[in-house]
Amino acid sequence: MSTELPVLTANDFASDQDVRWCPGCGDYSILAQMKKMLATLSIPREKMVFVSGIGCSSRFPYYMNTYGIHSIHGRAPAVATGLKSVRPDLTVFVITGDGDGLSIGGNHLMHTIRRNLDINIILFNNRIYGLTKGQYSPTSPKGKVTKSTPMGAIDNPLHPLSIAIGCEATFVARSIDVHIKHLEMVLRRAAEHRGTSFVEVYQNCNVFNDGAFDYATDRKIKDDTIVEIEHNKPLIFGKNRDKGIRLNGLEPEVVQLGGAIKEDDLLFHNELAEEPSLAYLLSRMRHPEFPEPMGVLRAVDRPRYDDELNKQITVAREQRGDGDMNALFRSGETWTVS
Amino acid sequence: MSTELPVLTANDFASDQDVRWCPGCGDYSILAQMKKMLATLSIPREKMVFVSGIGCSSRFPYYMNTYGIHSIHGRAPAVATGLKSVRPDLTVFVITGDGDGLSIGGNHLMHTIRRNLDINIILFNNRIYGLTKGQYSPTSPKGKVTKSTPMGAIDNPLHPLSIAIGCEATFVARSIDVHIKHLEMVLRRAAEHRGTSFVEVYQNCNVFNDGAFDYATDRKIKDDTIVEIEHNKPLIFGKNRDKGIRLNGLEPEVVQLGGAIKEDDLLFHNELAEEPSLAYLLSRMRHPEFPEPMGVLRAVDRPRYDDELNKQITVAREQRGDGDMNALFRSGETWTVS
Amino acid sequence: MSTTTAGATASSTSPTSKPVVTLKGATVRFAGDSGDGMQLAGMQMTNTSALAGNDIATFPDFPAEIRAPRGTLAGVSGYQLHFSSTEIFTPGDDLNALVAMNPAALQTNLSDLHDGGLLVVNQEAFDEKGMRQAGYAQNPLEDGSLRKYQLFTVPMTSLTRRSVEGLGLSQKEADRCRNFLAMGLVYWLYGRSLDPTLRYIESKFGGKPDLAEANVRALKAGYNYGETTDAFVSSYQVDRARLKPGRYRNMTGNQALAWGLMAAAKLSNKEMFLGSYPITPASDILHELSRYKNFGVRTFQAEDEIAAITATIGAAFGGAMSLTTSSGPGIALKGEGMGLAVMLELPMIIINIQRGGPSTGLPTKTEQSDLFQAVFGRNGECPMPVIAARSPADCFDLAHEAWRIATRYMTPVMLLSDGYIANGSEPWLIADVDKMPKIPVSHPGPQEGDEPYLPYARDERLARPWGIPGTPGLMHRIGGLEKQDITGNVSYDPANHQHMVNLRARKVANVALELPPQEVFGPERGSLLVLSWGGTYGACLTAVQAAQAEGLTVAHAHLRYMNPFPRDLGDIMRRYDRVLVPELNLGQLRQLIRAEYLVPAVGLNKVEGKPFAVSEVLAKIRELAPASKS
Amino acid sequence: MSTTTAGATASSTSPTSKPVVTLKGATVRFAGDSGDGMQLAGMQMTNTSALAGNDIATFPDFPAEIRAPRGTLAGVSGYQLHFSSTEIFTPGDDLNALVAMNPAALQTNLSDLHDGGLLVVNQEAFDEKGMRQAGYAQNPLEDGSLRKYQLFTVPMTSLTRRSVEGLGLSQKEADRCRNFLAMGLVYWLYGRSLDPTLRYIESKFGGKPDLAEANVRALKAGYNYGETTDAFVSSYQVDRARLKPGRYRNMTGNQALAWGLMAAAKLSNKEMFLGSYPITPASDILHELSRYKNFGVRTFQAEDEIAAITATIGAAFGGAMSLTTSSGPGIALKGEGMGLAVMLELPMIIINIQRGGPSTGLPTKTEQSDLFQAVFGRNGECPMPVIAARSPADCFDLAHEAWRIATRYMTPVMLLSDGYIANGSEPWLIADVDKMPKIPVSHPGPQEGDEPYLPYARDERLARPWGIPGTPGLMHRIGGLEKQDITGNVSYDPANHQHMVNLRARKVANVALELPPQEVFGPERGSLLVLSWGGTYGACLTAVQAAQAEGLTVAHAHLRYMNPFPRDLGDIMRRYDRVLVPELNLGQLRQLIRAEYLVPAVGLNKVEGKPFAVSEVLAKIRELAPASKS
Ligand SMILES: Cc1ncc(C[n+]2csc(CCOP(=O)(O)OP(=O)(O)O)c2C)c(N)n1
Ligand SMILES: Cc1ncc(C[n+]2csc(CCOP(=O)(O)OP(=O)(O)O)c2C)c(N)n1
Ligand code: SF4
Ligand code: SF4
Ligand SMILES: [Mg+2]
Ligand SMILES: [Mg+2]
Repeated sequence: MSTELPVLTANDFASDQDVRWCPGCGDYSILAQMKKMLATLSIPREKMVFVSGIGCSSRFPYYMNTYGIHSIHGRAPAVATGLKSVRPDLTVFVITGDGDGLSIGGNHLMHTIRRNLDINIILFNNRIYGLTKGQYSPTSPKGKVTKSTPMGAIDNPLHPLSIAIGCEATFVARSIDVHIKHLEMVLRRAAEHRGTSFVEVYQNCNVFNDGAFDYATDRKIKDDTIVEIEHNKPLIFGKNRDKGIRLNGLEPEVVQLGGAIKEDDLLFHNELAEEPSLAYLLSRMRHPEFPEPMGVLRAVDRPRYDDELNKQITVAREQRGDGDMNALFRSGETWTVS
Repeated sequence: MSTELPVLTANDFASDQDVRWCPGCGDYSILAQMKKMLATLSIPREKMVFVSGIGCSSRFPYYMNTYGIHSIHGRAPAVATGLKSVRPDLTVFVITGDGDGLSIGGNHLMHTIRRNLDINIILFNNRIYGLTKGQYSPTSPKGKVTKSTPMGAIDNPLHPLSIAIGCEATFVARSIDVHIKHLEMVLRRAAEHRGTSFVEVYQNCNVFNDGAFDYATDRKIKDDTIVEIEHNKPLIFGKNRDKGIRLNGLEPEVVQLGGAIKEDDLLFHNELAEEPSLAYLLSRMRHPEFPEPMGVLRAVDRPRYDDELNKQITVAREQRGDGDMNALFRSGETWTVS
Repeated sequence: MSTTTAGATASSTSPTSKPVVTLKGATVRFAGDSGDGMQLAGMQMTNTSALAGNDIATFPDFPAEIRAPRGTLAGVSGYQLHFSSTEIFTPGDDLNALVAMNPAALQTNLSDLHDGGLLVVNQEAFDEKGMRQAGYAQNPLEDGSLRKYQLFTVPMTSLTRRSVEGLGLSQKEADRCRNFLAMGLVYWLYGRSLDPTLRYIESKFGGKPDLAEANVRALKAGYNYGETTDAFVSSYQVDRARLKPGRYRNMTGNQALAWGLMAAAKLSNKEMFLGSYPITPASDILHELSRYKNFGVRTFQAEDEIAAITATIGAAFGGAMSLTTSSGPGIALKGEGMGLAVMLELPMIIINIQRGGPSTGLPTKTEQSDLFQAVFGRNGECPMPVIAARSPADCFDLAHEAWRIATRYMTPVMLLSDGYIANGSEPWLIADVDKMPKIPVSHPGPQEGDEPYLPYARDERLARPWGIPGTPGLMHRIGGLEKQDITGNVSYDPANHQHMVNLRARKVANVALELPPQEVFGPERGSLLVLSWGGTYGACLTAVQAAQAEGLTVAHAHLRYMNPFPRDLGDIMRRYDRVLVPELNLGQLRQLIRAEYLVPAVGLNKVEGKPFAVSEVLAKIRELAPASKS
Repeated sequence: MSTTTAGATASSTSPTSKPVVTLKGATVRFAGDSGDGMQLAGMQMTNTSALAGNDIATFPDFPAEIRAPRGTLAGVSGYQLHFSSTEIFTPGDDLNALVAMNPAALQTNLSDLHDGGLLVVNQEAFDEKGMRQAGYAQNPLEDGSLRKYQLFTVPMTSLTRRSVEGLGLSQKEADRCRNFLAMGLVYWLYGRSLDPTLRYIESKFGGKPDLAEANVRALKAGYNYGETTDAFVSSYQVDRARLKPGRYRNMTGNQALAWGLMAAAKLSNKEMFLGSYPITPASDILHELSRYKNFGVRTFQAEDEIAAITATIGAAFGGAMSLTTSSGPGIALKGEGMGLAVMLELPMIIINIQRGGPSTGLPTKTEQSDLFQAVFGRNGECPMPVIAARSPADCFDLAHEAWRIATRYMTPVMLLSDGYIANGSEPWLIADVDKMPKIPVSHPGPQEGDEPYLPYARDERLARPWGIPGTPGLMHRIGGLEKQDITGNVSYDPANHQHMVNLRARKVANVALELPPQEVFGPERGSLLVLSWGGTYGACLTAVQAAQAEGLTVAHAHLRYMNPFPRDLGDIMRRYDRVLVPELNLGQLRQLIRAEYLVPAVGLNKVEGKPFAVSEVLAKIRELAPASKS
C-alpha cells in the first residue's frame, strides 16, 4: 500500500448506485457539498465510513464511495460508537433525520454526544417523516397538519441544538441545504473538530413539507430571518446589516444598529466559551421572534470516549503487561490431580 | 360514592407490603416525604397512580396504597403518557432512577417532558445502578470506579436538569433525600404544577455508592456547597450567608458579600422566566466549582398534551357531532345489491 | 353520501356502436411511473366496477422509494384490479389487459400479461431516454416482440395535451392528466360509466375548476378515442355479480381494520386509545384513526414503538380500549412490552401488518413471515392469542374478534394482517353496528372496608377482573415481576411461579373453548387438505375450487385462529391423506402444525414479496392429490 | 498464584481425635440472612473441597432484593455445595448437612434436608423477633419438630464474640465474623484444611489486620468447637476424586464464558469488543471482561440493550471480535438488531443468560424458557445458529465454538446459558491456550483497479468475505434492506429475495455439516432416550446413570447445538421406544423436536426458578422406561 494520498475530487466519492431521492429534494445538495468537502480532507476514501439509520436521509451512505452501513431506525449513533471504539483510525459520519435521530433515536444521540466520541453527526431536519410519507416529526411545529395530525400537532417540538447543548455537546452547528458555501464550511468544521460534532441541516422535503424553511432561504427575507454567527464577531444581520442581537440580562433582544447602539453593545459570539449557556441561548433564538443563528454555535476541545477507551487499554498493558492467557488461567487458587 | 374528601394521614398511603430497600437507603426518606405531602393534597388515593420502571427506586409503587404499575426498565414515562391521555382525571407520578430514567429511558423522558403532560416525574439520582449491584450510571462522575469500570468511567455524565431544560421543561426542581422539609416542599410544588414536573432527588445508595452526596448533606460543609434558590430572591449561601452568585456576562461567579458587593448585585432567581436560559445556567452550577442550586429552577405555565388531546376530541365533537358509526359506514361511494 | 343500485348505471354513457363481448371477469393493471397517478386510476376503476355491481379484488404495488427518478424501473407503480360477474377472491393471476404508461412499466409488467391480452401503451413515452432507462436496446413497439398481444399504441401525451387546450395549463400540468385519458380509454373498453369518476373529479378538484375541467376532458377524450378510433374493434362487458344482497362499499384492509376497531370500541362502550409509531404498511391505520376524534378516538404518535406499546399498556390500565399498530421491525421492538402486557393480564390489541423481512427487508412488499415472532417472540413462557385476517373485508370482523378475546380473557391479543391485505380492497357488505354483537366489558365497582381487592382472582375462564384507577377501594399495584396468585403481590415462591406459568398458558388455551368449529370447504375427507392462513386465503380457495372442478377430492381449511388452534383442527387434518400448507414464508404454520399434531404437513412456500398466484397453488394441489381418487 | 496437589493438604490441620466416617460425597448448604456472608462461606468451602481433590458442583441462590430486611424470609441467602470422591454433575438433590444462621433460613431450607441429616443452627438467633419473622409460633429447636435430624444447636453469636474479644471490634463487627465460625465448624466436620481460607483472609483483609485476625480466630474457634464439644461424636471424610489428571481451578459459568471468549479472541488474533447493558444474571460477564483491558478487551456499557447490540454490529463491521451479553428482557429488546446482524452477515456472538420469565419475572432465578425467543424472536425469516452450554466449565468450550461458527459462516450466533450455570461452579481442567485449535479469520486484502468488491460473494459453506474499513478498494455499503446476491446492492427483485431468504437459511443449516456426531451415553437402542439441553445436563445424566444402574435401557443425549440440530439426531431418536425431553420450561425443545422429526417426544417440565432434582428426572424415567426391557 502506498502512503501517498491520491488527489480526490467530489466525483470520486460517488458510488455506482442511482440516487433515489425525489427530484428537487434538499438531500441532493447536502450530498453534493459533502462530497466536495471530503475531497479536500486528504483522507483516503477507505478510511471513511458513513453510518445511517432509516429515512430518506439515511439512504445517504449508498451514494458514497466509502464504507457504509444503512442500519436500523434510530440506531446509527450506537453503530458508530461500536465502530469508532474499535477503529479510532476511521473517520466516521452519522447521517440521520429528525425522526431517525430525535424520535426513535433520541437516546442514542444524547448518549453519543455526552461521550464525545470523535464522530460527526449530521441531522437532516426536514421537520417531517419523509420516507413514511408525511407524518409529523418531533421538530414539526405545533399545530402542523399532517397525515397523523389532521387537527394539528399538539406536541411542543424538540429543538435539536438545544438538546445537544443540554447534553453539553462539544461541537454544535447549523446550516441550510441550499446555502451551499455555508453548508460546506460547516461540514468541514464538523469534520475537523475532534469529538462529537453535531450539525443540524435545514432540509427541504419538497414532497411532504415543501417550503418549511422558505423563511430562511427566500432571498427576499432571509437576511432578516437568519444570522450567520462567527467567532468573536457581533451578531449582526439584516439586508443592510443594520440589525443586531443584544443581551438584556439573560434575554436576547433584537436591536437596530446606528443611533445609540453600536456594534460593541451587541452580543459577541464565542464558540470557545467554556460555559455552554451562550450556545444554549443562541439555540433558543427562533423564527419569527428572532433571526435563527447559522454557523458554529460551540466548538470546544474535550476528551473523547474513543481516545480514553484506548488509553485505558494502553495504560493497562503498560501496568500489567500484555495479557498472558495461560498465566491468567493459572493465577489464584488451582490444584493438580495426578 | 360520597364526594366528601376523607382526611388522610401519611400512614393511609402505606400499602400492606414490606418495604424492601436496604436499611439506611435514601429511598426511605423520599417515600416518607411523599406520603406526608400527598396526605395534604386533598386528592383521594384512588385518584392517584404511581408508575415506575425497574430499579431499587422503581419498587416505590408497591409501598403506596394507591394504584400503581411497576413497569419495565426505562418505560415508565411512556406508560404514564398512555394512562394520562385517557384518564386526565388522575394524578400521576412517575418514579424513576438515574439508570432507568436517563440511560435506557432517556428518550421517553425527553419526549414526555416536551409534550408537557400533566404528570410528575421524580428521578432518584444515586449516581449508580443499585438494583443490579453497582455499575456506573449516566450520572456517575468521570473516573468513577465501579464493577463495570475498574479503571474509572470515561463517559462525561449527563446532568438531569440540563437535559430537562434542553427539552424546555416547564417545571424543573432539585432536592435531597435527607433534607426532609425541603424535599416535601419540592414534591408539593411538583404536584401542584400543571404540566410535566421534573424533580431530581439526590439519593444516597449506602450500599453501592455511599456518601456520593456527602458534600451536599454534611452539616459541616453543606452551607457552602448548596444554595437554596427562591423565586425573586438573590442567590445567597454560606454558613453566614455571606456568599453569593453574580453574573459575569453569561458566566456565573461566586462572590463574597459585604464590601463593594451588595445583594442587589447578585443574580436574582426568577422561576417564571420565559427564557429558560437562566434555568439552564443554574443547572450548570456544579460542585465543587459552585454551590449546587436546590429548589425550583423553573415553573412556567404552558399547554399540556393531555389537555390539548382532549380538547381536540371536544372540538371534533362540537364541529362534526358525536361520531355515528352507521353514518360513517354509509358515507361516500356505496352501492346496493338487490 | 352517494348510493347506487348496481347495474342501474350502465346506461349513463351513450351505448357503444361497436360489438360488445361479454366476459365472466377481467383483470386489468395500470402501470406507469410513480408520478403518473396509477394508484388513482386503479382506485377509480375499482370504484366504478364495484358500483357496476361486479365483485372486485385489487392489488396495488408501489415502489419502495417515495419518488424514484422518473422513468426508471425502480419507479414503476402498478395497480391491479380483478372484477367479475362471479364471486372472486384474488386480484387475478395474470392480466387480461395492461396499460403501460412508459417503457419501464412495460418492461416490469409485461410478463404478467396473458397471451393475446390487451396491451395499451403510451407510444410517445418510448423515446430514446425512456427506452434506455428501461433497458430496451430497440423499440419493443416496433421490433415485433409484442406480437402475441393485442397491442394498442396510443399517443397519450398529445391526445391529452390537445384535449386540455385552451385551459391555460402548463405542459407539465396538462401531462398530469394523462392518467385520466388512460382511464377513459379503459372505461370505454369495459363499458364503464364515467359518472363515479366525474363525481370524484368534482369533489376533489372543485376548488380548482381549471384542473377539474382538464381532467374531465382528458377522461372523455380517452373514452371517445376508444369509441372512434379504428384500432379498437370491440369492447367488453362484465355483468354484475350475484353478491349477497345489501349495501356495499369498497374497503382496503387497513381501513376495514380501523373501522372494525371503532365498531368494537362502540360495542364495548369504550373510548379508544391508539399508541403507534409510523411504519409501512401499518401507518394508514394511524392516519385513518386519527381522523375520528369525534368518535372519541385518541391517537398518540409515540417517539418509538416501545413507547407506543407501553403507552398502550398505560391506557389499558386506565380502562380504555387500547391498541398498538406496527409492522415486523416495530413488533420486534415491542417484545419486551408484550411480555409486560402478558404479565399484567390487561386487554389490548397488538396489530402487525406484516411486510417482507428479515430486518428492514422489503418494506413495501407483502409476506407472512412474522408468525413465529407473533407466537414466540418474547422472553419466558409468554403465551398470547394470535389471530390472522384473511382478506380486506375480514379485517373488520377480526378487529371485533380481537377485542372480544382480549376483554373476555383479559389478555393482549396479536392480530396479524399483511401488506397485501392492508392495501388491497374488496367489496364490504356494510355492517349495521346496531346489530353486531355487543362486547360486554365490566369493571368492578367501589369497595369499602378492609377487605382487600384481589386483582388476580379469576373467573371460570381464568380471566382476572379489570379494576381501574379512580375506583375507591380497589387500589392495587401490578408489575412485571411474578405475581402471587389471587393477590397479585410480588412472589418469589417456586410453586406459585409454576402455578402462574401454567395458569397463563391455560388461560390462553381456554380461548379455543369458545371458538367456532373450523370451517372446511369441500369433502369431509379425501386426498388432500389445503390448510392456509392470512392473506393467501383467496388464492388457496380459488385453487381448491378449480381442483374440485377437476374432480380432485381436495378440501380447504383456512385458519384465522393461530394460537390457540381451533379444537377440531387435529381431527380434521387426520381425515385427509395429506395436508398442504401454502405460506408466504419458509413454513412457519407448517412447523406449528407438525409440532402440535405430529402431522407430516408439506409446504408450498414462496418469499418473493408478492401473493401466490392461483396457478401456483393449483399446480401444487395437482401434484399432491392424485386424480384417481374421487 | 498458588497451586496445590490434591490430597496433599489433608494433613495441614491436626488430625481429629474423634472417629472419622468416610463418605462417597456430601451435600452441604449454608443458609442465612443475605447480610450473613453465606455466599462467601459457600465459596470458601467449595474452594477448599476442590483443593482437597473432590469433584464439586455448587448452587448459589440469593434473594431478589439487594438487602431485604434482616431476618425476613425474603432475605434468606443460600449456597449449596456438593463434593464427592466420584465424578458428579449436580449440586445434589437434598442435603446431608444444613447450616442455618437464623429462623428464616431454617424455615425456607429445612425441607431440603435429608432425614437424619446434620442440622447446625445458630441457636441464639432464635429469639422472639426472629421466630416471628420466620413464621414460627413456637421455637422449633425446642418443640421436638426437628427430631428426625441430627440437630446441633450452637451458640454462634457468643462463641464468635468471645473468640474476637480483645481486638477492639464493635459488636456489629464481631458478629460479622459469625460466618467464619460456621465455616470452621463445617471444616472440622468434613476434615477440611483451614489453609486455603487462612490464605484468603490474609489476601482479602491484609490491609485491616484486626479484621483479618478476628476472622482467623472465629474460623479456628468454630473448628475447635467441633473438635472439643461433646455434641459432635464423629466427623466425616470425603476422599479425593479420580478426576482426569491435570491442573484444575474452580470456575463459575460466567467466568468460564468470559475467559473462553478471551481465549477465542486470542486464537483468532482479534481484539474483543463487548457492548452490554447490565442485567442479572449476565452482568458478571461484563464485570469480568472489563478487568482485562491489558488483553485488548474493550467493554462498552451502553445506554440500553439496543445500543449494546447495534454497537456490537458496528464493531463487527470494523473487524473486531464482537459480542453482546444480556438476559431475557434485554434479548427481547435486541430482536430488531439481531435481524440487522443476520442481514449484514457479520460474525458476532449474542449471549443470553436466561432467567425466570416472562417479563421481569424472577430475575434471580434460573429457567430455560428463552429457547423459542432465541430461535424465533425476530421479524421475517431470520435464521441464526443457537448453541447452549451445559455446565459452568462447558461455557469455556462453547465460547470458542460460538466464535468458530460465527466466523466460519459469517453469522451472528446465539449462545444460551442460564442463571444456574452462570453462578454455579465446578472444577475446570485448565486449558492450555497454545494447544487449543486456532480460529482462522481472514479479511480480503486491498484491491486495485475498477473490479468491484463483491461483499456478498460466497465460499463453499455460503459464507461471505469479511472486508473491513481501511482496506483500499473494498469500499462497500451494507444495510438492512434486502440485498442483491453477490453485489450486496439493494434489490427489490422478487426472485432475488427468494434466493437470499433461501441462502440465509441454507447457510445456517450448513453449520450442521461440520458438527461432531451427537454423543449418546448409554445403549445404542432401547426403551428411552433422555434428550436434554442446557443446564439440566447434570441432573439428567445423573438420573440416567442411576436408571442404568437399575437395569433400565435408558440412554442420554445432551444437545449443545439447538439450531441447527446435529445431523444424526433424528436417527438416534428413532432407535428408542420413547423420547423424554426434560426442560425448565413448558416444552420448548420438545416443540422443536416434534416439528422437525415428527417424534412424539414427551416432556418433563418444571418452571419453579430452580434446577431439576435428580430424583425428579429419575422418577419420570422409571415411569416411561419399563423395567422389563433390558
Ligand atoms: C423500527 C422502525 N420503525 C419505524 C420505521 C418506519 N420509518 C422509516 S423512516 C421513518 C421516519 C423517517 O423520518 P426522518 O428520520 O425524519 O427521515 P426523512 O425520511 O424525513 O429523511 C420511519 C418512521 C422503521 N423503518 N423501523
Ligand atoms: C430491559 C432491562 N435491562 C436491564 C435490566 C436490569 N436493570 C434493572 S434496574 C437497572 C438499573 C437500575 O439503576 P437505577 O435506575 O439508577 O435505579 P436504582 O436501582 O439505582 O434505584 C438495570 C440495569 C432490566 N431489568 N431490564
Ligand atoms: S419524501 Fe421528501 S425528504 Fe424524502 S426524498 Fe422526497 S423530497 Fe426528499
Ligand atoms: S442498593 Fe442502594 S439504592 Fe438500592 S435499596 Fe440498597 S441502598 Fe438503596
Ligand atoms: Mg425528516
Ligand atoms: Mg440509580
